[in-house]
Amino acid sequence: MNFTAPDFLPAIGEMFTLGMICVVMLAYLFFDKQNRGITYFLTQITLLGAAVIAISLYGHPTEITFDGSFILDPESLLLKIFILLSSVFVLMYSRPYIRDNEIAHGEFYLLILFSALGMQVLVSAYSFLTLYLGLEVFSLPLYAMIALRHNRPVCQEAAMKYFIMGAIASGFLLYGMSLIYGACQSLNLQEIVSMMSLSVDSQPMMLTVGLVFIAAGALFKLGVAPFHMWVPDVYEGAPNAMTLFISTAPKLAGFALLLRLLVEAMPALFPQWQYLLIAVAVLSMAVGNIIAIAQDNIKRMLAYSSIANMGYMLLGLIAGTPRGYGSATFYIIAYVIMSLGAFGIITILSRKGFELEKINDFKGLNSRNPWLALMMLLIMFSMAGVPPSVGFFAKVGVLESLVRADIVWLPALALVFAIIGAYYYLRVVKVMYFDEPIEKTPVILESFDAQLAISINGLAVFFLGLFPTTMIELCQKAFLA
Amino acid sequence: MFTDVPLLSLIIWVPVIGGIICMFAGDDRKATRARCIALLTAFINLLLCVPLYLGFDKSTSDMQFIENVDWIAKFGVHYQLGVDGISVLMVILSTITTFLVVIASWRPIKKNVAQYMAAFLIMQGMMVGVFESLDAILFYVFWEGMLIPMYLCIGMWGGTRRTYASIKFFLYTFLGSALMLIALLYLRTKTTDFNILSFYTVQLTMTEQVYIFIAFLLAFAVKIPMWPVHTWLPDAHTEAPAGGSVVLAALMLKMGIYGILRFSMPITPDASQHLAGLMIVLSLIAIVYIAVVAVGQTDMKRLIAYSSVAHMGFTTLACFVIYKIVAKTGNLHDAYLTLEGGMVQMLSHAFSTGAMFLGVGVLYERLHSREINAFGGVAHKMPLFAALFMLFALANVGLPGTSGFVGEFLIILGSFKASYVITIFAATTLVLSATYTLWMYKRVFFGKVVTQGVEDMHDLEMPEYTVLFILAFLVIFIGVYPNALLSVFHTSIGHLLELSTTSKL
Amino acid sequence: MITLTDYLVVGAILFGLSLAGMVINRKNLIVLLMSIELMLLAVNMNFIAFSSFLQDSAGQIFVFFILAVAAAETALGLAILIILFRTRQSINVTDLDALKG
Amino acid sequence: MELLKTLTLLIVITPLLGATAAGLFCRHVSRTFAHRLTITLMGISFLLSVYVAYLVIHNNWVYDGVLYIWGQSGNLTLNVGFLVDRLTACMMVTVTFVSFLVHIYSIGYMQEDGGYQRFFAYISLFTFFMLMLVTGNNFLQLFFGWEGVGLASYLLIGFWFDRESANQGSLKAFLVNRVGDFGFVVGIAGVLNYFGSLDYAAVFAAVPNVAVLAPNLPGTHWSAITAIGFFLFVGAMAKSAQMPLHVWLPESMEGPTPISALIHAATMVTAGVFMVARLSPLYQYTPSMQSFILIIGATGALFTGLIAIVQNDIKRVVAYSTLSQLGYMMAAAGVSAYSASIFHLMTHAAFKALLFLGAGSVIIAMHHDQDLRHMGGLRKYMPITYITFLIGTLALCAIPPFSGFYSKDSIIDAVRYSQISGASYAYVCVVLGSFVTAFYSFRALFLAFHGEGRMDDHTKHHLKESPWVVWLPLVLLAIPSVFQGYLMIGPMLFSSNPVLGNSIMVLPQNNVLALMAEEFHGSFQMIIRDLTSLPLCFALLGAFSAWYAYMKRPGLPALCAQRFKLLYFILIHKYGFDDFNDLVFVRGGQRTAKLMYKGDSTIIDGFFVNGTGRVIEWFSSTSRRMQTGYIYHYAFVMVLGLIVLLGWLMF
Amino acid sequence: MIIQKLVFYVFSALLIGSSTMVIVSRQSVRAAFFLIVAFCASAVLWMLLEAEFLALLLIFVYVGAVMTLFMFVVMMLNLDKEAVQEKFVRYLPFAVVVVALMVGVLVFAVKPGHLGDLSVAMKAHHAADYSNTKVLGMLLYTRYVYAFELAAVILLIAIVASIGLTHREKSNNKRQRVVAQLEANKADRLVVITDMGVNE
Repeated sequence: MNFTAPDFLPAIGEMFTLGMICVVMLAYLFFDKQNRGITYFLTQITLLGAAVIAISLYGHPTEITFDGSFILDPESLLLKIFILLSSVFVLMYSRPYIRDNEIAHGEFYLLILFSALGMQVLVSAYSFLTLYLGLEVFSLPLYAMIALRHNRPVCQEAAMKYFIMGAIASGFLLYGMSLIYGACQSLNLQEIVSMMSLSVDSQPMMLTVGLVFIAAGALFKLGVAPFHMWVPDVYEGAPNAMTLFISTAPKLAGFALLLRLLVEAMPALFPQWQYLLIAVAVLSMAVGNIIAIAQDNIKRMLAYSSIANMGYMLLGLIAGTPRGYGSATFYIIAYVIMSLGAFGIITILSRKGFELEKINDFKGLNSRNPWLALMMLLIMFSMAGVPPSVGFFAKVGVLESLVRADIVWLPALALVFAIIGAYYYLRVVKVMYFDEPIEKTPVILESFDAQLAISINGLAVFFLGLFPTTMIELCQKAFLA
Repeated sequence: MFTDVPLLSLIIWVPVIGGIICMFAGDDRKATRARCIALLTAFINLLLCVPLYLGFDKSTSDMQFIENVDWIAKFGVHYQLGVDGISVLMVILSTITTFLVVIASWRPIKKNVAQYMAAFLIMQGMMVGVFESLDAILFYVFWEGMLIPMYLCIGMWGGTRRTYASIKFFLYTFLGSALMLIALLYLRTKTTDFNILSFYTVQLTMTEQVYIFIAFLLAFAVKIPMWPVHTWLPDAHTEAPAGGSVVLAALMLKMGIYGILRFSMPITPDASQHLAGLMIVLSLIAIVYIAVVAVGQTDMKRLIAYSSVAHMGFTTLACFVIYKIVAKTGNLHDAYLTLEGGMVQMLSHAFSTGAMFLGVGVLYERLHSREINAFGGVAHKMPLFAALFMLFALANVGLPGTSGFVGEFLIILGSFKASYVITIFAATTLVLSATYTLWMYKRVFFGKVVTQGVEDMHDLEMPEYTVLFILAFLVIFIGVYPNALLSVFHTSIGHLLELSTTSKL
Repeated sequence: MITLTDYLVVGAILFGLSLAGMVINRKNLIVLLMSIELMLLAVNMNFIAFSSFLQDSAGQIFVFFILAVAAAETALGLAILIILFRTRQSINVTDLDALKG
Repeated sequence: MELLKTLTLLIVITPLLGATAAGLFCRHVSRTFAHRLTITLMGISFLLSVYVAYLVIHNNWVYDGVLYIWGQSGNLTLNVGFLVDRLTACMMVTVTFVSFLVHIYSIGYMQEDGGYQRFFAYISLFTFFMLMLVTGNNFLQLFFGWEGVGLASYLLIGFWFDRESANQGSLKAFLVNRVGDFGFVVGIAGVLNYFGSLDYAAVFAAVPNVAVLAPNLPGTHWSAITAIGFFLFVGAMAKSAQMPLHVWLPESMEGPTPISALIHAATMVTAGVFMVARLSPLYQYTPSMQSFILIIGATGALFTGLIAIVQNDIKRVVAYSTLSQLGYMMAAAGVSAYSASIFHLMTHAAFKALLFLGAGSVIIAMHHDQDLRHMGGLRKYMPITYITFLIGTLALCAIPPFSGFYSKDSIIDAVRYSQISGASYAYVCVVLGSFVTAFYSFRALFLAFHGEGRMDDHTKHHLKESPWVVWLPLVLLAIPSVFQGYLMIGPMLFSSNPVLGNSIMVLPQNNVLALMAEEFHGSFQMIIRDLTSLPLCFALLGAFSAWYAYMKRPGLPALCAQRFKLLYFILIHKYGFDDFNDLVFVRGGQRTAKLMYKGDSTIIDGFFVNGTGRVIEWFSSTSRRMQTGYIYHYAFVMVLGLIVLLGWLMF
Repeated sequence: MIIQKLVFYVFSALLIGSSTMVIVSRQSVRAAFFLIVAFCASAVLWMLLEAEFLALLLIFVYVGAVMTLFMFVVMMLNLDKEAVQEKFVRYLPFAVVVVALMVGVLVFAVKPGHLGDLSVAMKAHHAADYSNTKVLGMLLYTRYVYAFELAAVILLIAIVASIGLTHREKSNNKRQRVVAQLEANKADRLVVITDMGVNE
């Protein structure tokens, strides 16, 4: 057994996070009684610190360590940065919510940290094993987090559903992995790539079945139809702050999972998974956009919207070119920014004893707080893909890469669905701007950091639409190598 | 003299920034402040058009005042602006219209004034952007971006069915432009960037051209709007506030025609040629059928909206009849007449219909009704207004000496070269437009004063007649001396004709 | 002779059964959790079979981790089950339908 | 020549100035100022017109030049310019003269009206448009004036806009005129297409060539020139109230009487005649159109005259008489006797304006009651009006030596001499027409001025002669009505250098006037010669019949109405044109519009547009039920999805 | 060889049979017991595959700990009182279809023809002194140390989450409080509401 110690530097972010988790845990246990803020600040420091580490590692040459189970590449760093930053925003938005609704805040912060750790692990994972473990590390806290609010029965229901469906999806993923492992004799992505090109002719059935199972497991995390059934229920049932979290960073992680498993591990099976993704993407866009129309619960509506958006994101992967992958990355990041803002507003508008849920709860927001309404407006139009917003360029990116790959019918179909989708986004704007408010009192945000966060968030949607170059370049560069 | 100033950018961004400032001017207690900011911005913008017009060289068809900056290098998207004879007038038209709308909205809008003004100023910037863009994606951004303020404008300050109308408006136009995006992306794969001018040189097969043409057409036909995708317009026009209707009629519809001129015809000349017959038929349906529909209206704004559709039928007719003419005579010179007529029709329609919408707005503000039956004998109470409205009605009717005449006349004259049948159908507008316009005028303005509401009406106030007088001047000026317009776009139209009739196969 | 296929077929049947368990189970959440265990068992069966036939211990390592994760998952699942029961006094699967549409 | 241009410009512009000043500032200028200004400007215009006429006719000047470039497109240039030749000069004098007098007359007639300044603005504006019409050197300007006078007419008919009937009438006038303009504009398009220009000179130069080539309108057997001629003539039919587009003219009597005189008798309605004359170089090359014009004209001359017999409104009688006289003019134009046509136009302008203004004077006296049945015996109260009206009537009836005799007799003669197809039918019509003319004219005269007064006592008590501003124009108009014909027939028709000279063009084979000239030996001899002619006999017979029926045996008309019920019914319903229009175009049109709107809103909008929305919504609310909330269903969907995907990819 | 075959078939049958019983049993306790049987049977099969360590682990961890946890929860919550499976026959066709399709597809995928060079018997058996445990141990602490740490984290999460979820003050429970109900009287319950404020 010849063993050389691995290079720990690439994993420094994960190690920092884990270490800080212990600190936060201890601080929560011992100091929280005196100073309730300390856990929060330590959590934020952790996330920001990890983000800083990720940023400072950016530009580091691609490195694979831990015996091939960990990779440090621009793609993973990019996703890590956005995972951590979006988690920071999530915490900023949800702090008042957690306080008002008497949720065990220490546990909440800890679970978020665990989840963030899991996501970091996942995006850097380079073998089936670490991918699976990363997936579980980031998923388990999510299940728990949803059930964390005791005084709302639907929370437990949502948690249970999410948990069971998640477990089934893990089962699919694992089963698929087992088949691929059997065919390629390795868990390591690097080796799988080379082995698969050899075995693709001799064991096509096993590979195909493995591919479908793995894809199903990964698509589940993204909430792509037909593995989307959990999404609306969980979004609706989870407390707003948790929905906010579930709808943002985990999408990035799920995207990384899909990217690693399909794009990086199985280029040899591209024709198969292209077909597969076309099917699920079309289905997602259809299901998401059409069912969303009938919703009157805004969280549920946004859940369907996320299903649809994931469909659009997949279009970038379907193109099967580095350009397409870059566009998909841009899309998913853009989506996370928009989703962060949308659920952020929902979260900060929820008060003690009042869970903002119905679209009609937004009635007349413009006259109660024009700034918030404006931010929501920007986000909604961005989701609908109306320029100049980041959502527009995200769509243009994926569609462009598809057209370049000589698939023209799919973008056209996608846009038809986008128009159907625009309807329900418009409804939100309509409610905010055209309807008279039920309560006339102005909405005043007490929390400064929530206000700051939403302003940055909303304006980011707008300015990334005006100046998307940097972001696009970053995303594209991740796939140039 | 002005070459070092980014004039085109200024005309786009001054109103946008002004609009943003306006948005933060405060709530309705500080409405006057918002109004003043808006007026000032609109005025500065109008002033900016002076050097634009003076510096514009009419003798060349090249793009002028070009600005070109990398925007999204990865996609080959540039921030590229420029104007030729066709767009420079549209730019000026936009600024004038917005200026007038700001004045006209001075009194009637009392709710959310700051946001209203902001919406219009931002919309103005976007529309100018549409006319100035030389980059397809930039064009698309402006094209779609202006939907947002318009949507809000209809929905927030509109009539009773504003929600329905605004959503219908948005979805309809959004649907139309979706496929255009695909077409643009497809064209991009054939060239190195999104420059519209470089699209002109792309070689395309007939099949490609037809697909691209249809994709473009859907976008533009909805905006124009052509029969049978016109049904959003009556609703949107009817429910929008007066200012919104004006901008819709004066500018947004023009964007569709502009698109056809800028994209469809030069990029897909053979498909245009191929489908010209269909387009002509659709245009004639709009001219005849929609005009008949307009006769049966009981709502003034709806009536004017239908009349808009009918009038815009002329512009589309003008665009596509050239193919028949060139096919028949083999001579580009004969095609000038209709196309230039179409251009004049676009501009004059902006003034006359815009003015009519403002007029209805004036009436609405006094009686809070748009029903023709609610009025009667208004001329007794508002003689000045009645006189001005008569002028605009006549322009709508296409009386010689008013702007409405020029375009229709040139198109009717020119279309004979293609086929006298087209001429005969097109000329029915003389009868039909007179029927619905003057019948409405008669029922609203003439007769005895029927209700107390009319009895209490008072004649025009300062902002109102300022706007209407300016429009009246423009209507008559264009009617008497259309060469002022024709000479501006003459060269560019020539270039366009050449591009649009040169086969790409 | 017992071939790889035999083991894989056993795994496949187990997997199918666990899925069937989830589909037909309408009353008892806890049996649902057990079905998940069955599913993981099927996966493990596959991994170990491959591992043995490939002469590669990575598969067994994977199984080791799957077992660990499954244990943690079960603990979490049961915890959620308990609080669910506390608020609803029921673990009837059919009762979990407050969220729908 | 520049002098002509300047003068013409001044002639045209002065009324516009007056109109603008009186119109724009109508609430800021006094009534006196308004009429003084407009009348002064009008007077200037008139005097200059006379001067121009002198220059043109005496010095043989012709001006054809460009004022400014209206528009340039391709290799086509559309100009605004003047063509001042003899025809134009004649028209200008006629127009400005009548207009000037009507302006003066209106001071009295409109005295008590609230819209006094507006009225003057309108009539000045009308004059401007009319002058533009006659001075233009191209079709564009012709059309400009053409529509402009239509507008002014519309405004003036609807001058009393609180009267429903006035509004109705004005709208009808405008719309019917628009139907004509529809044809006119198509015709202009044809002109441009086949002749390549809109300038008269260029077009006329090109006509013979095109006539030689004789292209057909694609898909038809019409030669291009005939088609163009037809479409242009449709415009003339509406403007000059030829059947069947005449329906607007009687209703236009809802406007103030001066307007009826100015627009609907003297000037605007003759625009069609002017146009045909102006376009003589074109019509000469299309014999079928000549016949068509002749038949339309002659038919109108007889049949509209018949309607006048049963009318009771004094103005309507005069209006129908106008229709009839326009028919004569058109018929003359049809037989290429353009000079006769224009001659009659000019005499008619004077005596018909006189009749209208006389009727107006009566109406003033009658306190705006226009019904002949309420009048009678007015002779005693308003002698000046009576005498002038009588002169007008005699002129109208072509009784020598009044002006109408010369012009109308020339027309009838011309028709007689003509060889073109339809000429014999036309001759019958025009000759019978002279009987009818005399009958209704004298009927009106007798009913209004003779016999017992049938008005109520109040009116009777207040009957008096109109003020001088009213009767002065009558007198001024009576003078030409008496002498014009006598003096002008020679120079107009039969001189070696006729007044109209080369501004009209007649092909030798069509030149009926040349045939007539052989028999013409002076104005007076013409009276002698024609004393026994058929038309004059018919006219006298008509006058006698009128006397017999309305003075001698007043019960006779009613009896006739009883006996000839069908005829009476047809006449009183004006051959059913109005009813037909009302049924088909007005109500039918409205119904069609409603129906089409319904189609538009239910089929296109309702079914396709909103239907799509509803389908999606239905889809949405149906498919959301798939999300049942049950875990086992969710699992089932996942598994099913997996199996389907597996199946799809594997097989 | 024959013995191995016999063992394989017997225990496979047992495994499948007891698994079936797990999903169809009416009572949680019985299901749990059948699950234990299934675990044991598969442990035997794993032994056949020479994965001794994992087989033992399965027994120790699963049967010993996890299943105990299950039983404990079942007992604690007294679940079996009501949780009786009924009418599951109605849904059986579903299950049969699902199983049939799934198994069909999977079996088709792994049928010998599709396995390539793997479709032979186990290549060679390990030597007698081969320690499965040792090999795995070596690997765990060297090549898979990263994964091993992650497994630790997962367990930590399970601890934190379980405690966070289940540990709380009683007062938040929404349960029937019989005493309080009985003690209630009209004066306590009936409040004259003047303001219609809903939220507070």
